[in-house]
Amino acid sequence: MIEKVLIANRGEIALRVIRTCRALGIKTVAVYSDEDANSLHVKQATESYHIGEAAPAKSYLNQEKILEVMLSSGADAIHPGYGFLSENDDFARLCEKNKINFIGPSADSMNLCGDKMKCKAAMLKAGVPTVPGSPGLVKDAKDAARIANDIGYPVMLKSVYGGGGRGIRIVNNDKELHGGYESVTGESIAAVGKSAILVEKFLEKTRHIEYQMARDMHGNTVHIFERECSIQRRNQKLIEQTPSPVVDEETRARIGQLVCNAADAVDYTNLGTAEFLRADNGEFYFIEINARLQVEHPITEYVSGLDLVKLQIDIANGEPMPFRQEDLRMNGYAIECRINAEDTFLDFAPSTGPVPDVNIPAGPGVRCDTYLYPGCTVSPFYDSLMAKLVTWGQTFEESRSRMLAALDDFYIQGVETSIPLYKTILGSKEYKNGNLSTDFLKRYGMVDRLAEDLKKEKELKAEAAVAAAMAYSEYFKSRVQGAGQGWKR
Amino acid sequence: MIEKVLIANRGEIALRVIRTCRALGIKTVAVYSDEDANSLHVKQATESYHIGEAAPAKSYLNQEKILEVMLSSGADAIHPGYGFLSENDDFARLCEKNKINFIGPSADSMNLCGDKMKCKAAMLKAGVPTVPGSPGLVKDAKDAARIANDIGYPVMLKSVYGGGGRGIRIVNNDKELHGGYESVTGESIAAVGKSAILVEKFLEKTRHIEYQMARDMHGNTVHIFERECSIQRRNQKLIEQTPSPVVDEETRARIGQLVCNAADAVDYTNLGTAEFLRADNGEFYFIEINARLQVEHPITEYVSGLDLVKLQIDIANGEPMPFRQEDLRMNGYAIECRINAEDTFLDFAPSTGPVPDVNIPAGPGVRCDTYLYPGCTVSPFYDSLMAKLVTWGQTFEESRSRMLAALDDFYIQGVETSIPLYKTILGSKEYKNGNLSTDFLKRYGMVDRLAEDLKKEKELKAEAAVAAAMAYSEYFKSRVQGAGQGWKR
Amino acid sequence: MNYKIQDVKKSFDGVITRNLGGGEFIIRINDAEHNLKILEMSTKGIEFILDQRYHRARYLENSTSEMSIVIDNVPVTINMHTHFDDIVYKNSGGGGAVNAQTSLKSQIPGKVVSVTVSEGDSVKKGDVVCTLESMKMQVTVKAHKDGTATSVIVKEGDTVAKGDLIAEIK
Amino acid sequence: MNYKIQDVKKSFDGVITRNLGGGEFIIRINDAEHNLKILEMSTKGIEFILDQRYHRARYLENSTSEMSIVIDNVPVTINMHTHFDDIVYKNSGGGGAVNAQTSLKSQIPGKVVSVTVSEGDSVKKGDVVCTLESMKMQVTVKAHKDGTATSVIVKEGDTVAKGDLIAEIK
Repeated sequence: MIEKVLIANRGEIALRVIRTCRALGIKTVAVYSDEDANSLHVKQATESYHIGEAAPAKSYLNQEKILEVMLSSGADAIHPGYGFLSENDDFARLCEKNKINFIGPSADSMNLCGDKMKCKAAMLKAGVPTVPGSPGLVKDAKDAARIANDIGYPVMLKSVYGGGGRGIRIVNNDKELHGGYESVTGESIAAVGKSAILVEKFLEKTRHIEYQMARDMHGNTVHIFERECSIQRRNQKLIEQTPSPVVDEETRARIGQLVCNAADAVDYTNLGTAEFLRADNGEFYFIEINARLQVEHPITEYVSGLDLVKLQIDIANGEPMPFRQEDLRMNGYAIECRINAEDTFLDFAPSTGPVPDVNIPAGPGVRCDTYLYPGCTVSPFYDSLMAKLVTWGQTFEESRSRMLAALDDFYIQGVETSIPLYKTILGSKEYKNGNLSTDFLKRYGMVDRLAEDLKKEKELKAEAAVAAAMAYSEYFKSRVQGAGQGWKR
Repeated sequence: MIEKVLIANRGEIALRVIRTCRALGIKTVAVYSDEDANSLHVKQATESYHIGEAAPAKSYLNQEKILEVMLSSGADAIHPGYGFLSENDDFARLCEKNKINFIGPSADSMNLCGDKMKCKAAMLKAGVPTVPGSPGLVKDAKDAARIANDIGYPVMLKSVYGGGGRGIRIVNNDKELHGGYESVTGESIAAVGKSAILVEKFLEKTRHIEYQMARDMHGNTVHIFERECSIQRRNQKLIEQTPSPVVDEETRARIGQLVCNAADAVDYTNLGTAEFLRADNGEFYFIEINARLQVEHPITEYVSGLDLVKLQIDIANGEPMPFRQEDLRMNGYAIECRINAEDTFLDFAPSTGPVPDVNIPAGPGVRCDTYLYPGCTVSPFYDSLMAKLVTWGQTFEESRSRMLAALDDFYIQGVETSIPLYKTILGSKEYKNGNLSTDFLKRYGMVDRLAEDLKKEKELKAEAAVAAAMAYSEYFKSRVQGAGQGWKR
Repeated sequence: MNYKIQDVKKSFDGVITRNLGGGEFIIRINDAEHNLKILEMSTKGIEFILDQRYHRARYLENSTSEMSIVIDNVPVTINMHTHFDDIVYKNSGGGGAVNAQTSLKSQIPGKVVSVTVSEGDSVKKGDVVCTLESMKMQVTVKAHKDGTATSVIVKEGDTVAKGDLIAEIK
Repeated sequence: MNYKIQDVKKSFDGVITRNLGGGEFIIRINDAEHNLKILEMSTKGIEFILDQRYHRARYLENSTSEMSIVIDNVPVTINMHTHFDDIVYKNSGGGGAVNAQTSLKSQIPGKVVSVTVSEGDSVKKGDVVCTLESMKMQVTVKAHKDGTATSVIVKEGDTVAKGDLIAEIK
């Protein structure tokens, strides 16, 4: 039985894991870099160990150091969160060697899932349809171009080591392919020190629909419904929802069965996600398995009533699945907005720095997983996800309107955020009608529409802005004159 | 259709109402006293109006002033929250006269519910059993004593204008009765300027079980399950949960039918609560109808999936009940802890003042309705409820363990709180086993057990306390020496 | 320095043995060494990691020999003395001085709604001295010892803060 | 004083007409009087109620004639001038000066992973000058105008803050 879990992560996901462990009476061990000494996960864990400098390679990716803390803290299990070492099969193997319960799939299964080529082959064998593309790795840009011409442009270049949308380029012709090939290679080497590239047909107006899957050590497999994650920028998810507006009961069950076959095919254990592209004609193509807990798992928790971190721990303890497929019922609708520190108008460039003040939304059907607190800092060393704002409703409309209200209520001082963009998206008729696709932002000119919305906002706030400016001058005048009274209640 | 709601209240309930209105696209008008200019409800409402001095009589109870704001702001409806004017039928009548949509029952129905005597008579007529006691008001202490001797001590003295546990005394003999009679009279006059007293048999080892009821303007009545609120101090609820461990499906439906009959009997409209005492032998006795939204409504929201404020607004708009009794299903278990600013060891005396820092719990199955933010102040002018911490779980055990974890996570700097007491209660085997009664605290010596728990806590924290003391001396030494370096990262 | 915590039997000898810089120290409590890493520090409070555990403390009142703090939500009173003090303290019969306290102070803020004791009245421990109203509740202030009310400070209608003097009982 | 807000057509004349004390003022904007009630105020920001609406603003940069603020999460640039300034401004052909700006500044913080332009190179608007890495992403800094890079300030491996100078393009 797991009694003490080391969480090899930071930010909101470290807090998320701590919360479930605390409720289960399981002790937690946090690790932190120089940059994170004042972070909430350090304060809320049972114990916290410093593991190195700010740069991930010197702390959160430092396998030896983390193993050392595992052993010295007496933790009996490790939760990798997402990102960092979560899908590193070398690390999973290191844990196995040291008899540490790694909360996730076996190193072998992870390796198979992570190797897009081998995984694709396994899927084809299991009867799970995949996207047309190179049968394996391409040798070089020339080889990639040959296949691209074979299956027809546009195609996607994907690093097999990528993940979460990094290490992917869409190219439309031979010229773009050569530049793209180099970028993907560069990003992959920068991220994991190596590179290997696949080519895949790029499908237009596709939806990203994924399934939560769970498989115990006794071979019991279930899917916990789908999530639609079509609202993306740079191939990274921004907004997710469940159920998908285009998945009916029949489709849910049919694709769900394929998902269970996929999990069986790679001998998966614990929780994972099977990602699909859904073409405009309704066909589903398997893309990959994310061999970890997903950022967007809370929407599944809302509609299933399950605590997915608890389920992970139960499975890691060797317990049989506590329910059967037919016991699961979807209850209501959930949406997640990833609140990123980024400037929409600077092509989503990161925005970092101190956050002197924050107001975090709450209320019925609202959940916000975040590392923010008044006085915290958004670090440039880690990714831009500051918070996950999740709402639930009995109807889609209720979850959507609650999200809009919660976005209004969310105040983050000091950094640019994706909140204004989400207000424009959630308020659009295209989103309301469920007219989603992975190119949603471009297709419907959302960034321009945001600019329009902000212009209107400026009109509305103009008089208040003038009042603020007037108060500022007057305040200084009064300070200079040594008066200053009457300025603070 | 309601388009702009004035909220004649403050604190967490004002925020609660604002949240639903915002999600529904309804404008909100906040009112505030001198004491509350910096409160969150002022900041989050569409518009906010100052209505007077800190003392409730000069602001939140000032009917004329609130009516004036209603008219000048153009609000078309009023939400009274709980407390203050929520059960004042004179105010409801004033609204009716001015064609303002009062979100609650009619003045007549409210008057009937508020008059414990008449209400009791109506219930007896409708076949709803009530507690034995005086058939009406008692004339004086002597009259009260006569009845008390008739039905047998212990008896309760209750002011008909009381509510929420104030204006109630339990007395065991003639001598206590005389002192108690004067206290109840005094408290009632202090609160509402008048007094009228009933005598009722005091039942031992009773549970407080209440039903959420809803009735539309077309006479459709439903109950939305029970809440058990047996954990009390001074007759005020501390911890509530649903379902009750002693209410099975058959009982739920049987008493639920009585509740619907009760609502019909007083021609109730909108949401209200029918309160019962459950004797140890399983008998239910009607006590009273609370003609308003209840503090503890969130636990019902969690298990029903309904937004009760939305339902209030729908009913006030004249819409028919959007569901039938048989459409309602209970999903899971919910618990609420009322986080009060009070010192358990000073007989629950209020604790007020600035709150420099707060950490508000969040996560799966956790909801916290609160007016707290870092830098706010807990005012001595209003009641001691700072926050409502609510947790949900698929099982009772899940909701309980989540509550314990969330209580651990809740940090309120600067005032004494009821959090430590709740940790002792939630962790006790009596609570875990559902062995509840309104004298739970005394019966199981919970305050002494808290003292024991705190002693153990002190042992655990001793070394850290010493370290903090050492750091303090050293810090001053270094400041005096003008060094001070190395003290802040 | 020697530290004694109310309700805790054990006493603690504490000394800072090394300043590692950057807010980090090695301290010794009784026979064990600990790593103390200070995250935030002011006269009002401290946040720190002791060995691998995070704590936050708020400093309330303190004199050279006594300190009230709230550590991780737990209120703690710490008595501090050098070993020399220790000897003096023991020899003066210290420790049982609470009953000698004459001042009756309000433990809550509130408005005085009635005063039941007059100057010169003799009172018994537990007798009601006055009644306060706060947060819509009436709370009584009771005599903390037997004696005579040599002075009654408050009168009806007064507003008192926490810690304000109500009466002197000798 | 006259106020002009970027992207807003209307311009605003603003004057404080009365100080009511306690942080309350009567102000006139164009022809309407408003009640301004200040809740909190510092050099960094303000919280206030204008008529019956709560707002909070953060003061970012400001000079005597221009001010950047974020009001209720909406970023706004305000140009301020007395009516006398107004005349001078118009007569000097002001308003189209942006293109004269030679400094290329970084709009994000990050680490310089490559520099593609050398001193003396001629560049076209949109050409990549250097690439920054921040939050695991690579972001390019592009020339804001056609011209010659008269100086390139950053080199590979440098860390730049938001607003730091990258190059001068003339």
